Amino acid sequence: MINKQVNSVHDAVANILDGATVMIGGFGEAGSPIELIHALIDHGAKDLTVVNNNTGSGHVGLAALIENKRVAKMICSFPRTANSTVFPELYKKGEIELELVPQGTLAERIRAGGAGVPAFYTATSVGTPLAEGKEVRNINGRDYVLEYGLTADFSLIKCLKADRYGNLIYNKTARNFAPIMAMAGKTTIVQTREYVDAGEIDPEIVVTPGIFVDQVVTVANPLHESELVAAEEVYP
Amino acid sequence: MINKQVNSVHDAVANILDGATVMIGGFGEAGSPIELIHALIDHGAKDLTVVNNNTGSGHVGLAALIENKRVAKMICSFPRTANSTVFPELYKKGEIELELVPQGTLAERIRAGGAGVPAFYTATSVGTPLAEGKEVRNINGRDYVLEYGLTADFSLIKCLKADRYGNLIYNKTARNFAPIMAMAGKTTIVQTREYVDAGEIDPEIVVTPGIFVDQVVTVANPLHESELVAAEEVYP
Amino acid sequence: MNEQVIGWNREQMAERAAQDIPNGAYVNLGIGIPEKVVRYVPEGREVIYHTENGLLGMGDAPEPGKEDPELINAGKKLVTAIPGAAYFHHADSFSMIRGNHIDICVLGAMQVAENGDLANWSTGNPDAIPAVGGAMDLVAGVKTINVITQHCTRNGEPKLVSKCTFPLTGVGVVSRIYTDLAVVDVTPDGFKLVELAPGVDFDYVQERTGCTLNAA
Amino acid sequence: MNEQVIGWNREQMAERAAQDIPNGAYVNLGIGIPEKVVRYVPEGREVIYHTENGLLGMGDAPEPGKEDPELINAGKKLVTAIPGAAYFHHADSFSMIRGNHIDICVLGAMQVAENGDLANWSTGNPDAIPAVGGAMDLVAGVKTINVITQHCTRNGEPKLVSKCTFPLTGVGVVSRIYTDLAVVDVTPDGFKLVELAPGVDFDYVQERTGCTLNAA
Repeated sequence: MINKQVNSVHDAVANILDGATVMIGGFGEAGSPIELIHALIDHGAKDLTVVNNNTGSGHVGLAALIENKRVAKMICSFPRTANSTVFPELYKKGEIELELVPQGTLAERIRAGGAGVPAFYTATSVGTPLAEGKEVRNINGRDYVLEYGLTADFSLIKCLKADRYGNLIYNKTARNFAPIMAMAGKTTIVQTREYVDAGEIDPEIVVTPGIFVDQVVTVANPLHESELVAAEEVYP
Repeated sequence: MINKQVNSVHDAVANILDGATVMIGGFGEAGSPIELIHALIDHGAKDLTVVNNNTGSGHVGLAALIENKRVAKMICSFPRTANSTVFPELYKKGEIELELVPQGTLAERIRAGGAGVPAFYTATSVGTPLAEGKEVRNINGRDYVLEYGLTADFSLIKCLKADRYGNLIYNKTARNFAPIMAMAGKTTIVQTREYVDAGEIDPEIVVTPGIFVDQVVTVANPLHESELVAAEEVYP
Repeated sequence: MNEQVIGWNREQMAERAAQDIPNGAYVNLGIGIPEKVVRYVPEGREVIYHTENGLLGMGDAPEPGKEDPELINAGKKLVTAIPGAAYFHHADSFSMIRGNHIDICVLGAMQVAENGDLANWSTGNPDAIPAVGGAMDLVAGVKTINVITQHCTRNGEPKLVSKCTFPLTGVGVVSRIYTDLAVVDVTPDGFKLVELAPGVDFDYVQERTGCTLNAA
Repeated sequence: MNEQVIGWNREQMAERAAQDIPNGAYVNLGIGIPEKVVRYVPEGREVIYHTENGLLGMGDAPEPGKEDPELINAGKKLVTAIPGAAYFHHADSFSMIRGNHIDICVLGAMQVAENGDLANWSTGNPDAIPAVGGAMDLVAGVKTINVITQHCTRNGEPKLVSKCTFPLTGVGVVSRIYTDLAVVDVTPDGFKLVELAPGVDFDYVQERTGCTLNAA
C-alpha cells in the first residue's frame, strides 16, 4: 500500500537538516504553509536557504523563521511587503543574504529545476542591474540572459485536498508557487485541509500529480497569517 | 463582448497561408482534430511545416494532409506507426523533409516557445546521433544539449469543452500536446465537442486558459480516426 | 501644489488609461493607481484582467463578507474572480507574460525616459532593500507597456526624463504614459503629447517634463 | 530454436521484471514486452504506472465495451485509469521523466553494451524511417533503466554486446536486463549474471552473449 500520510507537522519536518535548501509555497499569506513553518521553527534546523516570493509578515510564519535566525539566505523576488520588518532589519545588519530574482524568472527557475532543465534563456532583466554578471546570448536578434534551474532539498506547501497517492488540488490564488515547488523539491511535504482516499479526486482536475509529493499531513483548520499579524502574535 | 466562436471548420482555417507552420494536437488518434485537418485539406494551403508527434494513419486526417502534398516538412518524434504508410513513402522518395526530435524535447520545445523561452538545455540525446551538430554544455558536471523553443503560426487542437472566453478542458489522454500547442500557436484554433457560456467551467479545473485560444468551432460528434482507417476511408 | 488641484486625480488617471484598452484585451495591472483601472472598463467592452499570482478574469474587491484571503491580486489585496475565470500556477502565469500573450500592462513608474526606458523598482539607494517582483518580466514580455504616474515626484522633480538615473526595469519598453497632467506617447522622436488634462496647457506640462515634449 | 523452448517466455520475462519493482514505485513501461509488466505487480504491492502521453495510474486493457479511444498508452493501445490516477499534458509528463521523478523504466532493446549503453531506436539503416519517440528522454531522465529483451536476435546474433553497433539511445544508462535466458546486471566490471531461467545454465548464456558474462 502506498501511504504518504504522516501524523503531525513535527514528524513531517523532522528530517530537515541544517544547511538545507527549503522552498516554501505561498504568495504573501495565500498558500503559505504556516503550520509546517512553525513546526520547522520548533524543529530547529538552521543555516537554511529559503526560496519564497516574499519574506513574510509580522512575527509569524516565514517572518518568524527568519526572526529566529534559521535562514542564512533568502531567494525571492520581493522581500518587502506590508508589515514586513524582520527581513529588512536583518538584511541591513548584514545578517542575512539575499538573492533577488525577478518573479517570473524565479517561477521558471523552479519549474526548470523540477523538469530537469538545468538552464534556460529569458529576456527578463536584460539591460538591468539584475543581469549583471550573467551570460547574455543573442538569439534571433534579441538578447537573453542565461538562468539556472533551482531545486530544493525540501519543499513545504499547502493545498486544499490531497488523496492517498499525494494527488493535490488547491484553493484559488493559493495555488501560486506550490505546484512547481512540489516538482522541484527532492522531498515535498504538504499540509492539506482535507485528506481523502485514492479515487476521490477526479483524475481530470488533479493539479499536482502524486509523483511530486512525498509526505502529506492534515491541517484541517490552518491559521490565517493576516489575523495573527493583525493581533501582533509572535511565534513561538 | 468577447466571442471566439466561428461558425464552421472551414471558416476556422481560412487564414492559414501557404508556407505556414502548423502545430496539430494529438498523440496518434487521441486528441487529433480530424475535422480541422480535413478542412485544412479542403482549404488548400500547401508547403506547410507541421508539428505533430506522429504522421497519421491510413488515408485520413494528418496522413491525408501529407498524402495530398500539403506538407513540406514534418517535425515529429515518431513518424512510423501502425497503418502509417503515407509519410514513409514520400520520405523515401525524398518528397518530404523530416526533423526528428525526441518526444520530451519536442514537448519542451513547444512549451518553451509558448512560454517565451527561446532556448534551454536538456540531457536528452546527449551522446546520440540526434545531438550531432548541437551545442553541448557541461553544467555541474553533466553534458546537456541546447534546444530551441518552437512556435507556430497556427495550432489546431481538439478539446472536450470550451467556454465563450476560450477556456478549455480535455478528455483523458487526448489532452497530450494540446495545452502546450495552444500556448505556442500565434493563432490557436480549437474544435470542441461542447461549447458553453463563460462561467460554466469551474475556474479551478480549466486546463487551457482562454488567453491561449483564438477561435473555437463546435464539432459535437467528431469522427474516430481508427474507425475510418479500419474502413479504409480516403480523404477527400 | 498646483498638481493637486488641476489635472486628473488618481481615479481619473485610471479611468483615462482604461479608455485605451480595447474589447477582448488581456491586461495586467501593476500595484498602486493601475489597480484602479479594473473599475473603469468602458461600456460595451469586455476586458480580461490577469494577475500574475495565478488568475485570469480578476474582478474588483469583494463585497463585505465575501472575502477569501486566498483570492488576492499581485498587490496582495483581496479581489474576486469573474465567471469564466481560470486559476493556474506561477510558472504558467509567467508563461503568459514572458510568452507575449498579455496584450497590455499598466504599471507605475519612478522614471520614464524619452526612449521608453522604464525605472520603477529601485532608487539605487544602497541602504534600501531591493525588491523587483514581476516588473521586469512584465516589461520584457507584454506586448504593450503603458504607465500611470504622477507627472512629477512629491518634490516636484520630473519623472519623464531624457535618461533614467534610477536602475532600469527594462530598456525601451514604454509605449504610453498617463499622468495627472497629460497623456504622452513614447515615439521614435521622443515624448509626444497626446492629450492634456482639463485646465492644463502644453507649456505647463513641458515645464514639468525633464526633456523635450513634442506637441500633439 | 532452443531459445523458444527453454528459458522464460514473454509473459514470464515481464513477470520476472515486475518482481524487482518495489512498493510505491513510479514506473514507465516501453512498448512491446514491457507493456505486459503492468499485469504482474506482486501481491501486497502498489505500483503507479506512468505513460508518457499523459497519465499516472495506468491500468491494464479495458473490458470489452469500456474502451475509450482517447484513453491509450504510449504504444497507442487502449488502457484504463486506476482510482487515484491523474491526467496531464505532454510537457508536464516529460517533466516527470526528465526531472528524475520516475523511479524505474522498463524498455525494449536492440543492443545493450557491457558499459550500459543502450541502442533501441534505430538500426542505422539509411533507408529506414528514423523514429525515436520518448526513448532518449526516458533513458536520460529516469532513475533506473531496466531492459526486457530476447537474449539474441531472430538470427541468433547476441544483443548483449561489448559495444553497440547500432546508433545509441543513451550512454551508460542500463542497470539490469531481463532476457528469455537470464537476468543480467550492468556493473562497473561489465555484465554480471544475477539469475538463470529454469533449465538454462551459465555456459549456455555465455555462449549467446557477445562479451564476457561474469558469474553471479
